[in-house]
Amino acid sequence: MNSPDLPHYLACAAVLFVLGLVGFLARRNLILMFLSVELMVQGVALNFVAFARFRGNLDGQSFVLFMLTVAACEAALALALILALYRTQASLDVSLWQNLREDDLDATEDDEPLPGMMPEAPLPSLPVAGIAPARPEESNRV
Amino acid sequence: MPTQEMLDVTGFLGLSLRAGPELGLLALACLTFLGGTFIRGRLLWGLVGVIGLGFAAGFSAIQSGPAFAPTRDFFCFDDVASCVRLIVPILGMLMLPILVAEVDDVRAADIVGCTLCACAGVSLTSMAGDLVLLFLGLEAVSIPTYVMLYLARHDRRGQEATLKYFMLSIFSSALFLFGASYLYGLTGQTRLTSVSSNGLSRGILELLADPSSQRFDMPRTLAIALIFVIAGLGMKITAVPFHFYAPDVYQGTSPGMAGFLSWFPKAAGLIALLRVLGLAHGHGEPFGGMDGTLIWILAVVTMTLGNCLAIWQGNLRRMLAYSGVAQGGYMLASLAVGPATHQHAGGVGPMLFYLAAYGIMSLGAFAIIAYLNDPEMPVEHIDDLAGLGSRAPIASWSLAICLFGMLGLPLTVGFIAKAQVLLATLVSPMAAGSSLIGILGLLIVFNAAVGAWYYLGLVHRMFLRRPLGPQGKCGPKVQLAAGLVCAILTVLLGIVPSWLGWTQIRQGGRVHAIVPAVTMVAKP
Amino acid sequence: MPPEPFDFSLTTYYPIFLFLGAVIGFAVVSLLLSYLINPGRITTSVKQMPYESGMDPIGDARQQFDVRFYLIAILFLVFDVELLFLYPWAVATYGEYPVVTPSLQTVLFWEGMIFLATLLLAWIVAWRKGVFRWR
Amino acid sequence: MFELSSEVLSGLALCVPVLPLIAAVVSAVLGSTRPSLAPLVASIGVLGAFAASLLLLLATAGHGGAAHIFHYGTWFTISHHSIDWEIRLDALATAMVCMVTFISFWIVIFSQGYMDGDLGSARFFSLVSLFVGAMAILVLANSLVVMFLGWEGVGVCSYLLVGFWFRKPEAAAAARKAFLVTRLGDVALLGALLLLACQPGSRALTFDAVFSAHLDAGIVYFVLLLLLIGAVGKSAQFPLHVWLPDAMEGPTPVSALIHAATMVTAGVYLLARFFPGMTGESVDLSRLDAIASVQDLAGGLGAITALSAAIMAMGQSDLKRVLAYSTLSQLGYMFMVLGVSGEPRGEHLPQEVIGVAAFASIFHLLTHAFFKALLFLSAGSVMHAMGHIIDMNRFGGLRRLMPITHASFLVGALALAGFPPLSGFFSKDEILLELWNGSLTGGPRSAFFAILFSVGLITAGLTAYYIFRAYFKTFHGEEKIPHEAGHHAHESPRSMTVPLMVLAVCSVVVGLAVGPTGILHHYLSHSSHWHLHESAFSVNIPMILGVLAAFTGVAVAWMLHKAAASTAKKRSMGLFESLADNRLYIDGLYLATLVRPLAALGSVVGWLDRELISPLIELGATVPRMVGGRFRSAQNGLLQFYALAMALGLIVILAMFTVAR
Repeated sequence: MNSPDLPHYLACAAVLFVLGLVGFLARRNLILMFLSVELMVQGVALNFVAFARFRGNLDGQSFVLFMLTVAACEAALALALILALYRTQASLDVSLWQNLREDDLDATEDDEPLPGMMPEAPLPSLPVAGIAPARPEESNRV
Repeated sequence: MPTQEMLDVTGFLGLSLRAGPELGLLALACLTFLGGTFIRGRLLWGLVGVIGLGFAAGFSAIQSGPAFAPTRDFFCFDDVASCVRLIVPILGMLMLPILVAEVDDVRAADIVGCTLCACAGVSLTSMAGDLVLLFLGLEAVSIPTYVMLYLARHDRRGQEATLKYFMLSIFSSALFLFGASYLYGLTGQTRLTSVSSNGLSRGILELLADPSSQRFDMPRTLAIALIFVIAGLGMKITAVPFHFYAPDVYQGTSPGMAGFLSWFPKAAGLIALLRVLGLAHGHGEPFGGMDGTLIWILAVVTMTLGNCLAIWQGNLRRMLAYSGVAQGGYMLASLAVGPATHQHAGGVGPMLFYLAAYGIMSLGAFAIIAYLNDPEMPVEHIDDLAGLGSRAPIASWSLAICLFGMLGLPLTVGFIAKAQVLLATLVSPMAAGSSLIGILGLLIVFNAAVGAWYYLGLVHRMFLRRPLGPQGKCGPKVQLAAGLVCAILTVLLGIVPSWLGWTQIRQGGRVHAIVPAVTMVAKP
Repeated sequence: MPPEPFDFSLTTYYPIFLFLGAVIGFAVVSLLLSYLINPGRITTSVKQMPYESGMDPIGDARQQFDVRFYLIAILFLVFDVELLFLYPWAVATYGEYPVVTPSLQTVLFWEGMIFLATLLLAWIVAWRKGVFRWR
Repeated sequence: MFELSSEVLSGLALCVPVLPLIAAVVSAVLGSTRPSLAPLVASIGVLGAFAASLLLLLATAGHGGAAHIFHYGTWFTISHHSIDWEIRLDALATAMVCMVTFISFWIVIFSQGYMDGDLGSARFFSLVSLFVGAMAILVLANSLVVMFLGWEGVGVCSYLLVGFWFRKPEAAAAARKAFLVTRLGDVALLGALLLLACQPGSRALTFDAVFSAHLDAGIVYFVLLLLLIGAVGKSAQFPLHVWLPDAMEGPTPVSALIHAATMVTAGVYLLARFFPGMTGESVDLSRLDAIASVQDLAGGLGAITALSAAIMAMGQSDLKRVLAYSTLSQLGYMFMVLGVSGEPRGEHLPQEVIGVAAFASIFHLLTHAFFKALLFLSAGSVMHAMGHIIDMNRFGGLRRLMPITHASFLVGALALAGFPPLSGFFSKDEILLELWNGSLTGGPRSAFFAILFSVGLITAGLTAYYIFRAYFKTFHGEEKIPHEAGHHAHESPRSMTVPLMVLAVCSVVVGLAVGPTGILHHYLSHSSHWHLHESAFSVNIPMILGVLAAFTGVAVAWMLHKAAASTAKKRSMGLFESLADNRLYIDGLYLATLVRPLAALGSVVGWLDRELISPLIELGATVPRMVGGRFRSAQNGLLQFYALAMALGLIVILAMFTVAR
C-alpha cells in the first residue's frame, strides 16, 4: 500500500480539474483564468498518464504529448490575445468585456473593484537622517 | 498501440495518400503563411486557397467509392468521411471569397491559411477513428478560428468576441479532454470503435475497481465520461446550455467570420459527436450503451430556445446566431434517431444532408450580409435591411432564398433537409423510446413554425418596407457572387437534391438519391 | 503486454521533502518570531515603505517587463514544446531498442525531417513578420 | 378525339406548370428594365399552358381508363420510397387544369388594361404567372408532397397578391390575415401527410398508393379530418372563412382569379379526390363509416357557410364584398354536396353515390369559376371606370354608360342565380338533386340531407336576391357617378371588355354544352375511383323548386329596388304614398327576417374570429416570445457567467444521468 494506486491519481487529477474549473469561474484576471484552464488540462494529462500506466500501453502517453502541444499553441495565442486586450482596456479584468449582450439588459456592476483599480497613495519621502520623522495623527494602531 | 501491419512502409505511404486532401490542405496552409510574408495580395492568396480547395474536393471525389469500408484504424475512411470530405472543401471554396474580401492585403494570406487549416480540421474530424485524431481535428478547427476572429475584426467589439470565443472554447475543450481521458481509461485504448462498442469487458471493470470494495460503477462512469465529451462538443455545436457565446461572438465579429462560425466549428462538433457516440456505423451499441435520451433533451432544448430567443433579436447577426443554434438543434434531433439498422436508414444520413444544406444556406445569408455591410454604415440592425428589395434586388432575393431555405419552404434544399430529418424521426422509430422520437418530430414542426416568424419578418422588411435612413454602399462583388451561388444552389438542390450526394446503386438495383441517408444502411 | 515494473514510490523523493520541510519551517519560524518580538504594532506610511537602505525608493517594487519579452516568450514556448515530439521520435526510431523495422526507419527519418522543415517554415514566417526585431 | 403518343403527352403535361413558371421568372427579371413586356410574357406563358392543357383534354377525351402517370425525375427519398416529380393526368385533373389556365389567360388579358400604369405591374404579372404554375402543380401532382408544394405555392402567391398594394395598411393586414388563417389549414394538411407517411402502406405518398393502401378505419378518419381542415382553410369555409372577405383588398383580377375561380376551390378539389378515393376498391363498412362521419362535417360546415354567407351578402354595400360572400356561399354549396355520404341507395354502390356527389361539386366548381370570374371582372371594370370606388351607394344607373360591362354582369348574375339555361342552373340543379336524392333514401342521414336540401333551396333564393340587388343598384336607377371617377367614367378599354365577352359567352354556353348532354359526366367518369354511372338529363322537382326560388329572389330584389327608387322620387315630388307604405312594410319584414338574424350571425362570427381564431394565432406568437423573454436575461455578456451556466448545465445533466438513475 505504499505506492499510490490508480484511484489516487484519478482523485488528484479530478482535484486539479475542479480547482481549475473553480478558478476559471471565480478569478477575474484574464491570465489567471487562462492558467486555470491550463490547470484543468494538466489534470486531464495526469488522468491520461495514470491510465496509460495502469493499462500498460502508450496510447495515453502519446495523447498527452499532443495535448501539451495544443496547450502550448493555445498558451501562445492566449498571451498574444491578452496582451492586445490589455493595450485596449489597460486592465486584465474580464468583467470589462461585457458590451456584447442582449440589447436591453443593463451592464452588470462590480460588487468589489479589483485591487489595483484604486490609485495608491504616493510614497512619502524619507526625512534627512537624524531628524525624527514627524508622527502626525495617522498613528493608527491596529 | 499501433499494430504491426500498419507499420510497414507501403501501408504508411498508402495512408498518406488516402489522407492526401487533408495533408495537402495543411501543406498549402503552411505555404500560404510563408508566402504571405513575401507577397501580399488578396486576389493571389484567395485564388490559391480556392484552387487548393478545388483540388482537395476533386481528390476526395475520386477517392470516394465503394472501396471505402468502415475500419477500426486510426483513419476511418467510411461513408461519413467520404461525404464530409466532399462537402467541406466545396463550402470552403464558397467561404474563402467572403472572408478574403473582408480583410486587407496584409492579412489575406493569413486568413486563407487559417481557413485551409480549418477545412482540413473538419475533414480530419470526419475521418477520425481515434480519439487522438479526433482531438487534433477539432483543435485544427479551433485554433485557426481564434486567429481568424482576431484578424477579421480587431476593434473593441471584435476583441471581446475573440476573447469570449477563445476562453469558452478552451474551457469546453478541457471538458472534452476530461471525458476523453476517462473513455481511454475505461477501454484501455484510444480507438473509437472500441470505445463505443464492446470494449467494456468485465475484466477491465474488476481491474479498475479496488478488489476489496466496489468503488466504481462502470456504466455510470462511462455515462459521466460521455457526458463530459458531449458537453465539450456541445459548445461547438452551440447546444443549449453551451450556446451562450454564439450571439455575442457573431455580433462582435465581422459578417463573413460569423458565417464561418456558423458552419465550420458546428460541423466539426456534430461530426465528432457522431463519431464518439458510435453512430457512424450501423453496428455496435449506439450512444455507448446509453439510450439517446440525452441527445433528445439537448435537441429539444436547443431548437426551442434558439427559436424563441431569435424572435427577440434586433441585431441581424445575433438573430442569425440564435437561428444557427436552432438549426443545430434540428441536427441533434436527427442524431437522436440513432444509427442505421437493417430496417431503417437512421438519422445520420439526414443529419449529414442537413449539415450540408445548412452550410449552403447559412454561408449564402452571411455572404449577402457581408456584401451589404459598409464599414462607414454597418448593417447591424434588422431594420437596416428595410427596403433592400428595391435597392439591391439580386442581393435581397439571394438573401430571401437562403432565409426561405433555413425556414424550410418547399423547393429549397432546406425543405428536403427538414423533411428528411422529420421523416427520420417519424418513420424510423428506435427500438427503445420510439414515442419520444415521435414527439421529437412534432416538436420540430412547431419549431419550424416559430422559425417562420423571424425569417419571414426579415423578408418582410426587405421587400415590404421603406428604407428607414440613408443607405450604405455595397461591398465587394465577390461576396455577392458567393451569396448568389449559394442561393442558386439552395434552389437547385431543392429541386434536384440528388446532386448534393452521389448516386449509388445498392441492394436490389434501387437507385438512392439521397446518398448519406442510404449509405448508412447497415452492412452485414 | 504487461506493464513495466517502474520503481515509482514516494521514498525516492524523501530528500526533497526534507528540504521542503526545512524551507517552510524557516519561513514560518522567522515570521512567527518577528510577530512575537515586534514591540508595538505602529504602522506609519514610512514603515510601510519598501526598505531601500535609507534611500527614497524609486518606482514600484513590482517590475513590469517589456512587452517585447512576452513576444519572445511566446515564440520560445511554441518552439520549445516541439521538443516533446523529437524525443519520442528519436528514441523510437534510433533508440537502444528501436520499436520499428529498419525499412520503416527511413520513412520515419524523413517524417522527422518534414516535421523539422515545418518548424523551419514557422521560424521563417516569424522572422518575416518581424518578430525578432527589437522595436 | 385523337391519339397522341405517350412522350408527346408527357411533354405537353410538363408544359402546363412549367411555361407559367418560366414566364414568372422571365417577367420578374424583365420587370426591372422593361416593365411593359411583363404582361406580354405572362400572357404568352399562360396561353401556352392553356394550349397544352386543351390538347391534353382533347387527346384524352376519347379513351378513358386509368390515369396517365408521367415520370420526370426523383425529388427525394424517404426510407426507400422516393418522392418523384410526376404528373398524374386523369380526367378530373385535365378538366380542372384546362379551366384554370383558360380563366387565368383571360384574366391576364383583362389585367393588362386594369393594371395599366400601376407601379410594379411587372411584379403583378410575375406573381400571377407564378400562381398559375403553382395551381397547375397542385392539380397535376401525383405525389401528395408535390401537391402540398403547389398548395403552399398558391398560398404564398395569394399572400403576395392580396398584399400587392402593401403601402395600404388594410391590404397588408388582409394579406397577413389570409396567410395566417390558411396556415392553420395547411398545418392540418401537413399533419395528414405525415400521418400517411407513417403508415407503411401509404408511405410512397402518391394518390394511388394512398387509395390502395390497407389503412385502418381510424387512420382513414383522422387523415380525412385533417384534410377537411386543410380544405376548410383553403376554401374559406366556416369557421376559417374570415380571411376571404378581407382578401378583397387585393387587385380585382386577383380576386377574380384566386379568390373566386381557382385557389379557393382547391379545397373542394382535394376533397372531391379523396372522398371517393378513400373508399377503396371493396366495400369496407367501417371505412365507409369513417368517411361518412367526415362527410357529415363537410356538409354541415358547407351548409352553415352557404346560408350565413348569403345572408351576409345581402347587407353589403361594397360590390366586391357582395361577390366575396357570394363566393363563400357557393363554395359552401360545393361542400354541402360533398357531404352526401355513401348510404346504399337502390342498386347503386356507396362508392357510386360518393362519386356522383363529387361529380356534382366539381361540375359546380367548373361553372362557378366562369361566372364568378365574369362577375368579378365586371365589378373590376366598374371599379376601373369609377376611379376605384366600390361602394354601390355612390354610383348607379351605369347601364348606358357601360353597356358591355352591364351585359356581362347581367349574364353572370343570371348564371349565379341559376336561371335556365345558363351554366349555374345545371350545376346548381345537380347539387340540389343529389341532396334531394339523399333525403329520399330513408336512411339514418336522410333528415340531415333534407335539412341540407332546404338550406340549399333557401340559399338559392337569397343568392338570386343579393346578386340582383347589387345588379339593380349598380346598373339601374338614376345615373350617379362619384367625383373620383373623373375622365375614367366610360366603358373600359378593349383589353378589358373582350375577356368579359368571352367569359360571358362561356357562362352561357358551358353549362348547356357539358351538363345536359352528359359530356362532362362521361368524361369525368374516367377519373379514377369515381365510379360514375350513366344518367340522363331530365326535369325534376328540385330543379323546379330551385328555379322558383331564383325567380322569387329576383322579384323581391326588383320590388325593393323599385320601392327604393320611388321613395327617392317621393322625397322630391311628394307623391305615391301607398307605395311608400308598402315600402315601409317590406322594410319591416326585411328587418325582422333578415337584418336581425344577420346581425346576430355577424356578431357570432365576429366573436369567433375575435375570441377563437385571432387568439389562437396570437397564442402561437406569444408563447415562444414569452419563453424567449424568460431566458433572455441569461445572456448578460459576462464571460464567466456563461462558463458558469455551461458548468451548471453539465452538472444538471450529470445528475440526471447518474444520480437519478
